[in-house]
Amino acid sequence: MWQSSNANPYLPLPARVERVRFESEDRSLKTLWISLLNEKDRENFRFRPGQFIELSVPGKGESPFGIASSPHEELLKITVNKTGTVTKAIHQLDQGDFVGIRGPLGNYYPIEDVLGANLFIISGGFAFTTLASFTEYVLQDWSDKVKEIDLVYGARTPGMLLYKDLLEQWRENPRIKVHLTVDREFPGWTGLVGFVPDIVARVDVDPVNTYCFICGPPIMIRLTIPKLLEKGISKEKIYTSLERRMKCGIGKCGRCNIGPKYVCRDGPIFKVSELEKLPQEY
Amino acid sequence: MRQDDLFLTCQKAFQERGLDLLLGYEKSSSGFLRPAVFTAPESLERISWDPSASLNLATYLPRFKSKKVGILAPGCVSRSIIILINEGQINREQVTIIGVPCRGLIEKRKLGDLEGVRLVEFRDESFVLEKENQRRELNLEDYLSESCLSCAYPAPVIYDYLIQGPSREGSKGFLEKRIKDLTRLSPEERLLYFKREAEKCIRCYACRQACPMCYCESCFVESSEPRWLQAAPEPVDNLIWLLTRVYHLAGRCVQCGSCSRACPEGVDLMSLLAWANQSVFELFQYQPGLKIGEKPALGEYRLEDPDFFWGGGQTEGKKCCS
Amino acid sequence: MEDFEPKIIAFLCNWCSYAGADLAGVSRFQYPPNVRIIRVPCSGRVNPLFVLKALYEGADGVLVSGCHPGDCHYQSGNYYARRRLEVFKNLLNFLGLNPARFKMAWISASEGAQFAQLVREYVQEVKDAGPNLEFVREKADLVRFLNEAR
Amino acid sequence: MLFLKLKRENFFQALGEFSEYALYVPRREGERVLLKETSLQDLPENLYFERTTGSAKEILFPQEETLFYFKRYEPLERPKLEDRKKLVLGLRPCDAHGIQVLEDNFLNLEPVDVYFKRRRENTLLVTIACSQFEDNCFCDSLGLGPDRLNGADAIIYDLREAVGVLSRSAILSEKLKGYAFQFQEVENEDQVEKGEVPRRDPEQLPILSPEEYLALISEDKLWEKISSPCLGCASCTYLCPTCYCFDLQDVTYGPVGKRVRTYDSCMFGLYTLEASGHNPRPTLKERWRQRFLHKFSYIPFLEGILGCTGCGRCIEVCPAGIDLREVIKDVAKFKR
Repeated sequence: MWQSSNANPYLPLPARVERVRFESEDRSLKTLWISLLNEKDRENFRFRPGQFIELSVPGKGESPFGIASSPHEELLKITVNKTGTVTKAIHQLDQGDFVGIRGPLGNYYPIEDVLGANLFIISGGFAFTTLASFTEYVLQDWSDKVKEIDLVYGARTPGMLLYKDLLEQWRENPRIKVHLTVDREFPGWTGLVGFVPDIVARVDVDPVNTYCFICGPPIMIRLTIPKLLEKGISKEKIYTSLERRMKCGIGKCGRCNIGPKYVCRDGPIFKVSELEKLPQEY
Repeated sequence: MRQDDLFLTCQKAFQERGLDLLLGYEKSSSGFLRPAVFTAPESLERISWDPSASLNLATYLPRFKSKKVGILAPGCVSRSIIILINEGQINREQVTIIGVPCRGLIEKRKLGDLEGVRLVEFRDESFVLEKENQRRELNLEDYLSESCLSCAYPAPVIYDYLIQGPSREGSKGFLEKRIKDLTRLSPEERLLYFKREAEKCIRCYACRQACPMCYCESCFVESSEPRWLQAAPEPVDNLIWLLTRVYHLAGRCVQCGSCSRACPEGVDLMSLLAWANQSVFELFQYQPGLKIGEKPALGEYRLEDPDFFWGGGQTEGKKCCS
Repeated sequence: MEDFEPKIIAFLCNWCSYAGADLAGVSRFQYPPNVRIIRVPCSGRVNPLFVLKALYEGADGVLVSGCHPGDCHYQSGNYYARRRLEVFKNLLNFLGLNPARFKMAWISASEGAQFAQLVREYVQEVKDAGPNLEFVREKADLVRFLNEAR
Repeated sequence: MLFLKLKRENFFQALGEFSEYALYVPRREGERVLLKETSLQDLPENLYFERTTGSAKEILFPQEETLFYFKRYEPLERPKLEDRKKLVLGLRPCDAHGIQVLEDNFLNLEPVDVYFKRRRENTLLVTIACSQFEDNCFCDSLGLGPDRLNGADAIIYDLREAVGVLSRSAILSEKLKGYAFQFQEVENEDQVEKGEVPRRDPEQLPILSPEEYLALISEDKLWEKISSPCLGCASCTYLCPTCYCFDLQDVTYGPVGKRVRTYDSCMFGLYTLEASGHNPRPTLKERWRQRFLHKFSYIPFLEGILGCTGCGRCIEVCPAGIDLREVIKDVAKFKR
């Protein structure tokens, strides 16, 4: 899963910011499109939706971000929430600035294991990055090999919804049923209102032949899983992508583990049945 | 001090005050004491107190903010409790102080090559160690911590219960002499001395965690915005780490020596701390942890404080040492 | 070492010393340009870590100046600063740091001439003390890499 | 593996063959014992060296290490690799066991850590079988021994007038052969003459299986009791031979900078604090659980060997006097 063109796993690949865009009106979320400078690196950089990269801002540090663009797109798209030293530096980056990329890291949503089934994609807040990539990827390459596709995506306010352009396209696409929600009533909002776990409970899916993919804040994951189990969906069929503080991203620095599993190397995507045996740390 | 005196008093305190827990010491497998949290009167028969205790128990108090806590307290620990009360970390009713007599605490590092020893017992002026079943009796005074050799308040300054027993009488001395020797050196030699001490530091922060006065939620050394120091143990970074922590303790440190005994690398912390306290005393006639209701030295001011600023009253920057 | 031009960082309190420095400029008092001024709301705002960080990053001298005791815009800021910085100054002296590395002063808004005098004196004092090599961060490898990269 | 026997003086002569290697041995400096570069003449005749205060991991995994330099606003520059050859003499079998745990993490599990690899290739680790037990050490109670080769390149046994060397490094075997009066290939290190190795019949510590330990993961009361005196400093982890957790930080000077790797500790609060403010291990009991299980469950899971070497350093330095041997017993007692 890990391929990097050079032998030193800590040395980032030189890259450049090509385009930037603010996702939310309060400008706390910013999307960047990044291109790898070296031709050779671009060839070797094959990723699958669900994987992440470590983005280096030279002089400030490094942070992990899920890849939001689908594998077919030419540029790597990531979305960054401004919270600390590195993310503030990233928010100041503009077109033409140099950064470093390490990756692709971690495992990915196993589309091969869910062929011929319904997909139930559930996400919340700004953790929608990898699932957006996965949804686009499924619609482009696998839409004839899977049955129904349901997407539930919620955020605190309409302004906080990511990738509004993609959401528009998917709403017109018959192959996918999009359920957008916001936590509370909001003027001018016509979609659903309510927390993601409650919306998930109301969406009826065939419990036997449906695989679920969840990615969101820990609290949302913890509340959504019981709702799915109540629907009769087995733990084997629920994949969740977990978040952890990470440094090396390659399972060496010992920090992002849940039990013996490292979220950066053995994850970030786990089956809920796998997580059962591990501490309820998330 | 008799063992059953300690046990009975603690049990009485537990029942009379309805304590949730009592902070004390218990014997470890090597015979040396270690801190222990006693949560039930029955477990109190393991409680003990002797000069092999090393940690200042007051460092645990901020953890039990909502609980009724008992604590064994020689002079230095009782003063630490007073400061914690004055600085609003704990309130007086919540803490039950069991005063214990103190003969000074051993500096385990001074045992040096007597490693792999078992501590057998304490006598009035000495203590007995055993290694591969041959016993040696050592004079207590030669193995005491530097801070205990210059401790002015061995008896508890404040207590709810008091246990009688032999105790050191207050003695100025060791650290004052150490400071005098250091001030005789030239500034360059002194800086070299402290730089060499700082080079030993591995930034494990045991000194900070062992100090009751270091209770900050997030310490300046962990700040990333701004980042004051590197995480790497470079000599100057370590020096700034030691210096700033000592500065934060100026007028708040009771010189219990808990930090110096906790340091795995034996860095000389006491000289800087003793100097900071002496500075505060000479400038503002202030000694920490003696009276409840007192403000910290650098937390208040007097109009007639000494003034060594350029363009101020007295000469610029009179120094307690050149 | 005459050709050594020291870098001095000055933390001036906004209400008095900064105004004093401004007055020195307006009244054309000549003083050496080695001082980089940082305006702080009050001398009480100066955290000793500012001084250590300035020296750590390569400053040769740090000056902190505030309102004379009694003139503080916030009543007690400079009184706290006086105690705090005096204990800190003694700690630096005990550590063995050259006293020229850190200086404390009171300059009121009307003391333009005194400010120029203070800066002249202090710059000379730091020049005599020489560059700060004893309390500066370890960066030899980065300097070498910078020269190579050029 | 080759087992050689040399006369004592021949052994010291043989060391002359390693002139291109810098010789490091444990030396006491005030209250601490550090690995210091030294010369052949200063080696003690009886080849006795004290246990180092810090663990021997420093020689391969230093507390501060520059990974690479970069120039801001321009693509990144070349990494900096350590090229100095070192011969480290006088470590102990428990240090070698620690090195083995580090090797598994940095070398044997993909991707390979090139910095550790370069240093390991340039270093010859020659341990000496313990002649006496140190303060608080308990490797024999873990089923390990004061005479095992573990991760070292060679181990030396004191055969009174002669010196026995069990070597699994081609370079060492080649160079020492010329000075040995007897040597033979051996398969198993127990067939080798080891001289009198100190024995004591310690009470074996109850070590459970990784699965049994993992099953205790949600027993908060157990971890609460064990971690209650803990202060949350990192002296145990920084001195532990098998702790390899690290942090990455950038250090800049104007337009240039470098990325530095330093030690980090799971006992610190920042270690797992997430940007959202959520901390999966908020208090000391979770951190103690992580430190204990990483050594007794996760490392055995991932690397098949025990994550604790029994060197006793954490017992010696703990300001709260927590004794790992008693924690091991408490955990086993709790299980029953």
